Amino acid sequence: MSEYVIIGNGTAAAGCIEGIRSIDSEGKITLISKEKYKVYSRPLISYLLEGKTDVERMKYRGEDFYEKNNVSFFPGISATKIDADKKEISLDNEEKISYDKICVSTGSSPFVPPFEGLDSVQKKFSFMTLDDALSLKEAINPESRVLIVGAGLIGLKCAEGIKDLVKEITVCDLADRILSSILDAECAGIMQKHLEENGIKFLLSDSATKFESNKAYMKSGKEVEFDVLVLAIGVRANISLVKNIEGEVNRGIVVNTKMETSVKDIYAAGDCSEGYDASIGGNRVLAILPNAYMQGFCAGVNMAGGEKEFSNAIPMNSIGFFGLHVMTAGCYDGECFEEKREGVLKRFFVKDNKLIGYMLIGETDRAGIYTSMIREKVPLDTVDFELLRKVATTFAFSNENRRKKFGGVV
Amino acid sequence: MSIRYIYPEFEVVRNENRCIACRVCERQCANEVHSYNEEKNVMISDETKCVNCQRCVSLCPTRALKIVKSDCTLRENANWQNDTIKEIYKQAGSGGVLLSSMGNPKPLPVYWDKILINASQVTNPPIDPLREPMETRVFLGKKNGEIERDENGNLKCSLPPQLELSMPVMFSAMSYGSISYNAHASLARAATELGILYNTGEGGLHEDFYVYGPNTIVQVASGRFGVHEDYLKAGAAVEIKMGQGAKPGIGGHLPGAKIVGDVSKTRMIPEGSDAISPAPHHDIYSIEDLRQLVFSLKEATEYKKPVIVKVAAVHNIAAIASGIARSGADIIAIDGFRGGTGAAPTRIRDNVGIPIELALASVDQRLRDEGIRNTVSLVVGGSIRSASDVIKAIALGADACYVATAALLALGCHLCRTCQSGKCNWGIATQRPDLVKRLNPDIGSERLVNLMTAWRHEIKELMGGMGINSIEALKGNRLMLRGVGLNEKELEILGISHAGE
Amino acid sequence: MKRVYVNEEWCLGCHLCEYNCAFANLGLKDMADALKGKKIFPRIHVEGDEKISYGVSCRHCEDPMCIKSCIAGAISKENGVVTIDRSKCVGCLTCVLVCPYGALAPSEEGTMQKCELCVKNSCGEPACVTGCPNKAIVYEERG
Amino acid sequence: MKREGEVRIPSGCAIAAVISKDGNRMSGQKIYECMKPMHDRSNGLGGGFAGYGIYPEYKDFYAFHMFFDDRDTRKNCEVFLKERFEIVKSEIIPTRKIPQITNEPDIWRYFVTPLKSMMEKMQTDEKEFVARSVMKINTEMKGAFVFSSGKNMGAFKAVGFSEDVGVFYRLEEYEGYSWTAHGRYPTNTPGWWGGAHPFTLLDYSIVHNGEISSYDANRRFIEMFGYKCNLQTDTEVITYIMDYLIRVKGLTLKEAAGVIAAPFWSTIEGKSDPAERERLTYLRTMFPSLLVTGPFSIVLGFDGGLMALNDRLKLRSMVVGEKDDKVYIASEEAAIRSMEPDAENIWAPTGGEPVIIKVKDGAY
Repeated sequence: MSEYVIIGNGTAAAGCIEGIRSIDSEGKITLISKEKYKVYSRPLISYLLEGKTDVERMKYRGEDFYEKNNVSFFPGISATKIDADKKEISLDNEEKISYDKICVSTGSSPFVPPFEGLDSVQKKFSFMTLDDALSLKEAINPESRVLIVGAGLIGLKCAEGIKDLVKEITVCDLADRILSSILDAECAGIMQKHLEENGIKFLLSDSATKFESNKAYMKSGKEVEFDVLVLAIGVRANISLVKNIEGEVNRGIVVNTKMETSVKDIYAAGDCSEGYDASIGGNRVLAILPNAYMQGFCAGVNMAGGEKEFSNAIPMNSIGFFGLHVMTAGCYDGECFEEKREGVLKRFFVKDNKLIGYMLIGETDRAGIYTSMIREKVPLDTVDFELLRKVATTFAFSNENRRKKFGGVV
Repeated sequence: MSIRYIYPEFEVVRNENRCIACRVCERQCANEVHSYNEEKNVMISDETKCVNCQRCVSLCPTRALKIVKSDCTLRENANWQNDTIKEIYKQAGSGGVLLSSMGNPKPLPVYWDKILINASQVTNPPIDPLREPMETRVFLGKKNGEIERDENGNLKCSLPPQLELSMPVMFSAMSYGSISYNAHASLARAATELGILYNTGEGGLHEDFYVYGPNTIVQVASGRFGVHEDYLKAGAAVEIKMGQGAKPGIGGHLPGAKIVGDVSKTRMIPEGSDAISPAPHHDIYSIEDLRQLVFSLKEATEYKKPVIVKVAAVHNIAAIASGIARSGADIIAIDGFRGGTGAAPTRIRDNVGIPIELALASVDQRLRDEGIRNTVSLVVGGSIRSASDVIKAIALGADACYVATAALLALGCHLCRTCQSGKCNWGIATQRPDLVKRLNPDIGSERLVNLMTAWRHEIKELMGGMGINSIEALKGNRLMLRGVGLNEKELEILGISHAGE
Repeated sequence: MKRVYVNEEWCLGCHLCEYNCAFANLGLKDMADALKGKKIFPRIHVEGDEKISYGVSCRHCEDPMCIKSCIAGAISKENGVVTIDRSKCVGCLTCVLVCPYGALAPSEEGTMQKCELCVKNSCGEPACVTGCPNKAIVYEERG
Repeated sequence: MKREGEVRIPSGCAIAAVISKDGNRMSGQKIYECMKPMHDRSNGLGGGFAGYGIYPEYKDFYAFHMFFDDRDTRKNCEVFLKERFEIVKSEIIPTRKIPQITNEPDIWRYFVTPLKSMMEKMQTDEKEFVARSVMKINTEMKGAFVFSSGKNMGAFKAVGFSEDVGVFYRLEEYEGYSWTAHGRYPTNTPGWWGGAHPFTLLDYSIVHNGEISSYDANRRFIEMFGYKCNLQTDTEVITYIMDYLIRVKGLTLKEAAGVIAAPFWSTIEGKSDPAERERLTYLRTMFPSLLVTGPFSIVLGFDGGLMALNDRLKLRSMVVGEKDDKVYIASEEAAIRSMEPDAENIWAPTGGEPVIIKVKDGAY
């Protein structure tokens, strides 16, 4: 009977459990979780603050998930070391457990640069975990002025989540636009305007250089007074377990399309890993939830002796703030086709007769049709691309293709 | 408005409390009666275009629609009735022949409704079709062969060509062109499933339907559209159409607009050209010419297939039928004056020909009087509306019935009688692809099978009541019929007694 | 596993399926009462033009992207039917981002909804199927 | 009230028959005695008998049994007969005056042979000539009725209960190798002597119990071939059908039975022998209008044999029994027991299954 150990308890871990169990219903699964909670949806923490969900409903899987899948769950414990020769894992409670296969799904941690005077700030938070969110919630009140450093997804989601709970929110970022890693300037501008209309203030191309208790000194010379500080500058993949035993790492733990690391019997999945990105044809960290699940599942299948490859991962995001949604996928080089209407901007990026990326704002209905075109590399001369740019419809596909899609005998 | 204006015949009544403005009526009306007023979020109607086909009524999901007869009337006049006056207006405006379709709607006598059927009481038992076999199988064809024996004295069992039907009903001729591909598909599939036959009409046989050949009657009419050797050999029987009940004495005219795509190919005429069937067959100017055509077709089909000669019921039908019986035809089909059509001049449809009941009775008796009734089978059509009509026809002497209007009704036809417009909202009498697809042959054939199955049940019930357990014992069994409200002459022609006698 | 399939050849583009769907999932007795003057939120959508049309609803994929992608773990497959636990859904639209058929859309309340083969209402057979006037939508097993 | 022939009268009945396979002649007493236990099946409005082998001394002559309303009718008819036939003997059929039988017409019999010259003139064979002549008298001569016209056989019938009719006709004085009997229960008729059974044509006689539902279909078909159904009775039409099928079309008895009581299509399709299947299909397809439906049990008497047949659903009772060289047929077993208390092998033939009994060749 195989012994599987999964380190980390996020979405990738859940995927891994389900992947293993799709092949092997017997093998022993041990789950090492630094957090004390059963698996929950990390991206929901902003919705929790917003009141759209609660701790109970945030659970990613049912209450009996571990029992049903026969998983030994070790909450509140971290793995400190892997001994690949002895096939042993050391835990922070001094125990050691043996393994046949490991899945490292340790996720990522907030990256906090060494700001001067940061120690002087009393109420400062990251926004990654349920605990982060719960303590932030404790710290704020309707009179709070909040400064969020970082106008990325985490920072802005945080802003949306606490908007109605505080008096004032300012978001600053060194970049010249919000969501700089995802959106181009024009889209970012539209979203920024929307956020501003909803009461969020921005200080862009600017960042704190120094903190003094409740005051931030900005690069531009501005000073921002705040009661609560949220640091959402960026994240770093948690790679040390593999790096320490000389496994190949880069910005994340390097894996192939079967989620194998360079170390035998050790797999990695989720935000800590650096896997194949079909949109660029090379490896990179794709820290998005769907990816984490699919990588985890793929790792699980392979760990249990199955055969599975996950080779069509692409970056994609659905981001909404205060009712305005942006969807993006793939990459943005190649020829750009644009559709623009009042409140709607769509950009499609085309290369070699294929759709390789898009960015939609204002109208995101049925965007999955575009996503699938990127993933399936559908040749554009087989579809009515002109129609597709206007509206996402399967009608743009050839009859034959459509028939296949809808069940053979359309 | 002007002198040309005629108030619409129908009114669209929309229950505003129920209308949810889903626009189904708008999408379904090829006549463009309904439209949507976006500003007010309401549906509006243009009644001048309504033909009362009831498509919108049937599809409205909230039962918000009904079509009623307009109550805008001219002053009542028993002689100059509304319709008569409006026809005058139309002709005064157009100078043209009035066209109409489907069967004669005039209140002329329907003899079926004045004939009643017998049932057994006491002296002989009714038979329960649920418990006992009840046979409806019919063979059509000549039955006058001599009994021959081989050298051992055994019967030589060779019969002239016969058509076997599981019940004495067939779908009568409707051409591909006058009705749609899907209507034909429905008829062909249903006929095959039922073990009966359908009839190509004179539009030829679409290549997709050759597989249904054993259940197909291929027609040869005066236009000879789509007739070629393979066509003749494809069917189970060949029918020579001399006339049609709805328009005796005239030919047919399918406008070029309907001769598109496969219709043109199947008819073997150029796209867009009018398909004109002459009034006579130009190779048949007398009975001896008919005999030649009958035998030409028998030659072409190697004497393996029965030849049917179809005529309209006209005044001297008995003599005509006798002539046909002696022409070598295996089956005579007689079409009464209430038979349907895709288009006919109104005056002809409504005034020419005679009722099928009288034609049948006199033909059957005439052939018996001449001792040749068994040399030919008799099929009658022209508004056979129900199982009891079938029973009455058989008892009067028919071997089988042709039905078409009833079949079309099963396919969705609501008898709006505007086939000639080509905009049939039910996908039947149209060639417009968006309308044709409204008739899914899966549904169409199922409904036809249902209808005929129901009729067969009813036929069996009625037969069982009479103590008859095989349809052949009903054929010509006029003692099973009584007339009500008929005069001596009518009873004499029908060969039946009055009820109570 | 029986699923809803659309036969393009027979779809009339009448959009009745959309109304039948919207009505079925409202749980009301009378359609006029239920839909009069309201915008409908059906779980099936008719696509196409004047000539060709067809309804699109959830295919209940073998390997559903929506389940894998749902950030809330709100989508699952029960007895072959992909269903949404709408109490867990936060309306992030990630499922819209990934569904290759465009079969998911927000409900009136903003949480996502999709065809669940009428298993949660009282229709028995899916309402789009029973209400289709031309058997263009069928509920059947296909290989 | 309309007389028989002007209106169709449905009726229920009793039938009985006996035959000696060895050709032994039996007195007619047994056959009328046997009708007594079936008294309730008749109502006194008709009874009759047919005996075969009863006129051995005139066996080469057609024996015409005739009813005449009066003397003038008879004289006229005799003129007609003499034009067509040589009459070798004419006499009143002897009867016994009994109170149960009244209102009798003049009852005569003629032993005749057709005039060759007339047959040649009409281009017919002998039997066809006789049949047409009988049809002509019965159709055209009011008040004259030929009720028996075969060779070496004769029918005897009257209005009354059959057992009384037997006494009336002194049947104990006749001896035949086979006898059939009939007691009638017409539902609505004043009763007419000619309407009683058996109905005969040439040497075919039929006794029948039933009311066939196919009557008018059969009648209108058979009338195409020169038959005239004057009496509008089932017996008459069945007799003509049998004559047509056997004499005119040349079918065997069994084949004829396969036409009038044709097996159901499902039965035909179930036959394992393909030749049998083909034969039955052929007969049904060729003569659909001669299928007889509705209840009937009939005994067909013919020269040298009997055939008993039920409708294919067996809607009327009929049993058969045997003893030594004799075969008995009756509506009820009681009648058979009356003729032969020790009858064996009593069985009820199934619907549509003909029971054909023939006297050994040369034994009559």
